[in-house]
Amino acid sequence: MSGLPGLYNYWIAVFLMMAGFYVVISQGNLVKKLVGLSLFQTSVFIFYISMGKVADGHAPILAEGVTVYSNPLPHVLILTAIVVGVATTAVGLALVVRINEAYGSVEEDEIQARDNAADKATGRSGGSGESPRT
Amino acid sequence: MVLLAFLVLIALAAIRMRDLFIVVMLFSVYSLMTAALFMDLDAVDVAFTEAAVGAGVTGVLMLSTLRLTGRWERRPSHGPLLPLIVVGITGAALIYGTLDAPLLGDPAAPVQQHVAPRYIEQGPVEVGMPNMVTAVLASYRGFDTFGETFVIFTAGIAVLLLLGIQEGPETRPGRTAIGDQLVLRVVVKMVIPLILLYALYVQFHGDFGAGGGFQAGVILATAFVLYDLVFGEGDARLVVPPSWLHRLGALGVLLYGAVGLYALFAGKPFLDYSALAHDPVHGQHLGVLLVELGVGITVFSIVLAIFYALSGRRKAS
Amino acid sequence: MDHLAVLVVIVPLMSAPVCVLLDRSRPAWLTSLVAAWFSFGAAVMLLLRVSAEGPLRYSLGGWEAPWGIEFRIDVLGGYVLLIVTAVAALVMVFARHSVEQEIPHDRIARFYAALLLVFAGLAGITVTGDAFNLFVFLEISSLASYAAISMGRDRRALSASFQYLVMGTIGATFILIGIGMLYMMTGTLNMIDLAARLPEVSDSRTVRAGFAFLTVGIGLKLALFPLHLWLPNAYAYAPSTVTAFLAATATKVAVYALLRFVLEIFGVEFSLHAMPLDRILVFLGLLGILSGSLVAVFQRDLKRMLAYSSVAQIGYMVLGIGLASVTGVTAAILHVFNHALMKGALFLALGAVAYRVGAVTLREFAGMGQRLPWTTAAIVLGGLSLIGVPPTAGFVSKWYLVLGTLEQGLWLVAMLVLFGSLLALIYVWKLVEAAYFKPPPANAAAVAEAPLSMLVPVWTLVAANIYFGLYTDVSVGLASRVAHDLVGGGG
Amino acid sequence: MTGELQLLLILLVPMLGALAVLAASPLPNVREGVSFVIGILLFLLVASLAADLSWDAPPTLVLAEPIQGLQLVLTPEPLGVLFALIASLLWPITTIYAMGYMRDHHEVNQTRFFTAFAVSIGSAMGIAMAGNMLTLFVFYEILSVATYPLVTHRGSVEAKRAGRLYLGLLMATSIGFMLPAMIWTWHLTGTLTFTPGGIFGPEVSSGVLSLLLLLFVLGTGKAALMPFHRWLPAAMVAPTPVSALLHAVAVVKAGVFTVLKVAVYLFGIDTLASIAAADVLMVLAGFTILMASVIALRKDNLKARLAYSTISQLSYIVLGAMLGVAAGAVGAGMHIAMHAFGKITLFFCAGAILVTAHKSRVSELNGIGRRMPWTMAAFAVGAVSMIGAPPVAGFISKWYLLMGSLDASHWFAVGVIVVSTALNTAYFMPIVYAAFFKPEDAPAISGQDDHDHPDHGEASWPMRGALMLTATLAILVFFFPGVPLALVQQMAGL
Repeated sequence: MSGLPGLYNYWIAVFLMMAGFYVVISQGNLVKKLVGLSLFQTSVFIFYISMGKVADGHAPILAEGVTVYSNPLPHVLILTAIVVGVATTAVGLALVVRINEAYGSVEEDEIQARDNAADKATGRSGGSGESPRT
Repeated sequence: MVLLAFLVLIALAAIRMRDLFIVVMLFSVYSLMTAALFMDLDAVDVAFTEAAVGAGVTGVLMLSTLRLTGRWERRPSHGPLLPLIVVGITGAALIYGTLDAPLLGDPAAPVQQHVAPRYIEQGPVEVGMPNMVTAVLASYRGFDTFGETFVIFTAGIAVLLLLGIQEGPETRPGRTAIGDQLVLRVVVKMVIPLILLYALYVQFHGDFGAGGGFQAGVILATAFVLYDLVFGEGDARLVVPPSWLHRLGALGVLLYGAVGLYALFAGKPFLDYSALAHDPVHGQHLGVLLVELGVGITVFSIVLAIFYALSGRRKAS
Repeated sequence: MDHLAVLVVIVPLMSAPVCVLLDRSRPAWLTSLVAAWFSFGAAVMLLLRVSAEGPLRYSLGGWEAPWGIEFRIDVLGGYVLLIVTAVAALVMVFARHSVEQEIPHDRIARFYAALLLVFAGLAGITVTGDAFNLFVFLEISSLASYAAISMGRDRRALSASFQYLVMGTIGATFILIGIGMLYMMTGTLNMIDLAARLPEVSDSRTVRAGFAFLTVGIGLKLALFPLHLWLPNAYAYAPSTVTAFLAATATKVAVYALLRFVLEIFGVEFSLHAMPLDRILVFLGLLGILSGSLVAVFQRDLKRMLAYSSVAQIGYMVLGIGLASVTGVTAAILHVFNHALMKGALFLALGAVAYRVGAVTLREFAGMGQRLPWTTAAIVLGGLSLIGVPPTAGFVSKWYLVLGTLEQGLWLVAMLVLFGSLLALIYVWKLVEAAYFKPPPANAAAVAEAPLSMLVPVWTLVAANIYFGLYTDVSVGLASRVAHDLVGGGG
Repeated sequence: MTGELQLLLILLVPMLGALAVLAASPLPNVREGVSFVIGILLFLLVASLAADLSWDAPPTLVLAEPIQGLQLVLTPEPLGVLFALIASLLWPITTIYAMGYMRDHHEVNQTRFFTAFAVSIGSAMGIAMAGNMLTLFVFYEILSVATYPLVTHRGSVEAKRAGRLYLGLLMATSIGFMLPAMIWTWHLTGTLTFTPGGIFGPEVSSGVLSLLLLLFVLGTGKAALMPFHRWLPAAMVAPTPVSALLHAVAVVKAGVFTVLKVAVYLFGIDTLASIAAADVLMVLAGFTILMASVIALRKDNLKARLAYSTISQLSYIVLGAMLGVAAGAVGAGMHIAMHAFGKITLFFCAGAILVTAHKSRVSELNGIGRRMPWTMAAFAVGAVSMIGAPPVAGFISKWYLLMGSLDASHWFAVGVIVVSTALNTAYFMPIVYAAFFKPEDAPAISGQDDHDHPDHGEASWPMRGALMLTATLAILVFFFPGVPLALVQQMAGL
């Protein structure tokens, strides 16, 4: 990879990020949204790790005869970020399971429709001028 | 190059697919390839973790959820125009931002200049371990890792708040998720001890090679997940009861914190491992070992607890 | 003494696993209470110290910055930390009865753990001096708050929490991208170091993009109009304690992050002059004020009403920052403080009503003046502060904000700010009329006044609203000091 | 007793009194006794403050500092002392009256009533003694909020609507106009302290001054200048003692007091003469005087007629303040005092008639003077005062106003005063005439009122005593105007 033109990695990472981001904001299925979110985050990791690469470097583990190491700091940051990512996904999935039990659906617009119907039934309409969407 | 192209293809396929099972599988492959990419970029620890977490844990958790929520996605009712605009603007901003970025691999980039050299040059001496990633992770930026452990712990608390802790009526010993397959059972039976051993190796070898508490915890949890999948719900729970897992997780973070507090009571800053022994480097070593253990315990128990919580839930009628 | 800097965060953070281990509701509550009050005490001492002796730096792990992570508490951080800890301390007093009623019994201990994690995460954000560490704390508090919000009894708490999770994670990822770009250009993550090294490279597209991503990411967490869509439902359906705590602290901490990054790390020169953020913030702030207030007027669910009002109040703060002057920033920081007092009081009081009556829509609120006289009176006083009637804290905020706009000759903005106040008068008064002019619903059971453990925190905050409307040495004094430090005398 | 302590007590006595009233809630006699005693005590305090005062070095009491460099401070000055004297004198009298009225009229929530009453007076004291505009504003807003439960006392739909209008207009004008004017002034001059001669230096352009003056005066919704007058007639749904309080003692007086304070102590009489907006406001005031009088003429409801009369009378004060000559300010200041005595008498009478005879319309009052001679005699005194004829209080202030208008050669103002005097006569004198000289109507058509009292006599003693007392005072100040006149002339620097 190291011989490639300088910004190529970043651009692909950007493209992947946006693919994930697109899934998050365009898809109505909550599970798919979470997949998108993970995709988005994973691509940000690529962006970070690319930053730490040094040409002709080696993995930052002390070894005989190696003088050029890649930067360990982005690696550490991304280890943390991976954990954050999986943690978020887990919480999101638990929420999806509960939403599915409460609404019988994991599609955003169906949930919205059921809330609105419930509002009408109880007359508890908040009368909100806007429809929340993610 | 090839890897990146594959990644793009997978991402595009994931957008198109309506079968969520395939989407999740694609995501796992995506993670695996990302891990390979990370190897290529010299980030072995990250690659290890991404493979274990992205391809393993995340995938399993997503599949467990799909079991409950259904496999097919409905076609979205609203058009893709607005999201495309948002994504377009964001992407353009990102590309714009990279235009002045240092080129990939440039050793003169600021990232390689300011802070990093000390980690590389002094790390092995000051902290006393060859794996600089572990040194930075557990010592220089040990507090981030402390926070990271809490993130995992928080996720566990969150999932258990949402789904509760199931044991008893919800568990059905003997029923397996995959079905009764003899070959699989035999193979798994042979593999599990190896996995457990490997987990221990990764746990305690993080100073020298890739690995550490986080990876070890995930691997250990994977062993139980595998057992659970193949030998049926219930059996695995007899080995490690769900109601103990979150407590174990709490103990893990407390172990980490206790190391920090010990330093505090010794009059040093929080998490200053040099307070643990007379010789500062020796103290560092001991400290890293202990906190990695704490991380491992927490990660293992929380990942497993989350898996139990998701997989033990009965499908809504 | 130095160690307080870390203990203020560590104690609530580590109390969370202790709560989980205890696994009983009463001991968990007690642990949370002690932890919160400890942090509050520590925050007071820290603020006294940093305001007398200057910023306090604490190297975690003994590694000096920028190699290690440091906590760095200055007056701005100490001030926001004080708000967070004070609210936490009061909310924990309030929580005991409310939580016992609203949360399933076997989950109370974990609920307190989540609450403590939200709290510790927010406190951590205010003290850390490391950009990435800030992200970690942000995630701790966010994840815990998703869980805490989802514990509301209405099923909409779940979808609201999910919505918040998605938008919050997008925000956090944007922040991560932003931090990454800054790191890319400077090679450091330490805030002071960043502030020192950024000017050299600030004329680059990468820094500009990083700035944009950080601002948008924080804007999402801040519920800055039009990124506020997650907030109303999250606040409306979360358990009472959670709403009160989050409303009084979470967005405040986001304002803190905005101030820290925009004004200190990037610097006024770059953020508000080289980049057009000042005008953008004024514009979005105004839109937030007007739209939030207008929508609030039409709400029947009182928690939703106040949630939309929060969107408006965030607009006031952002507007103040956008003015880019000492007075404007003073107003913003002051309003962070005062808004915590008023929204804390109001949401806690609503929680007390919910505790006695169940739901808090305008319909249930009819005749509340007779049914729960003390609680209702607290709501009225909190509402007056929200409107900005003197001598309440809200008035002082408005004063400085309008002064800030008039200093720059922004007449129209000043008038719109005051128009927002009048909209607040309308929605607060809807509530007052329901409470005092409508008879209680025919089937309403006789209820006793809320228990003392609820009334005391509510009235403490109400009293604070009046005290800080009269004696502002501390609130305005510190705010203007911080504003001078951030913007400089010239601005 | 030092002046500072006196000031503090003047503020604290009514406020603590409110608490005492609240505490004495179960014992109506004690509660009202407390109200009355506090009223007397307050008057004595204000009187002793006025007696001890030296204008060169007035005592100053700093209460708080909500804005850095800008304090809540009490400093007595002549006009404020006059306002405080009148309000504290009329309060105990109103309390006596209210005791009779509230009991005879079987009003509910009397504790809330007397508590809010005491807080209102406390706020009025704060307004009177305010040493700067911020202090005045703070107490002005407290007064708005504290009187809200009084206006909406009945709790009916109508009361709620009136309350909305009341608070909405007062808050909208004060937050929308007065507050920005104040903040702008603070920005321009760095002070809001009431200073004889004004605080604006020559560097502030007259255009800005014009705008500020408009904002300040229109922002004073309590002055009921058209088009912000609607709250006053709407607030008539409140019990009569409240109307008396609103019209004579605290609220509207606080409004015109604010206008006069702003004119004299923020702008300065001389500066005012050069501001274009003063003329605009004067025309507006003149329009309000005439318009309100015309409307009053057409109102059959007695209280509504009185309300429009008040609107018209208030604008005399605004008119006087805007003339930009010392005599005008004197007239305005005097009118604050003089109008109070007359108008409170009129309201007391209206309330007495309502409670005793259950009549609220002008057209029902034929011959009532024979059944209620004392009440209607007092009414006549009040009416003469409104018209501005001797030997009643109103004459004095109208005299000074006319002198001021002539001084300034403001023929418009002169004309307005003359025409309005005619109008006043036209809507008050027929009532007096009908009460005494027209034969009583046959008992009202049955079913119109549940409790028709064909055989009613005079009002009960507390009401009768109060209204006669105020009528007597209205006549007395005509003959002995020394104290108010001295105070007002001190203010105007004469």
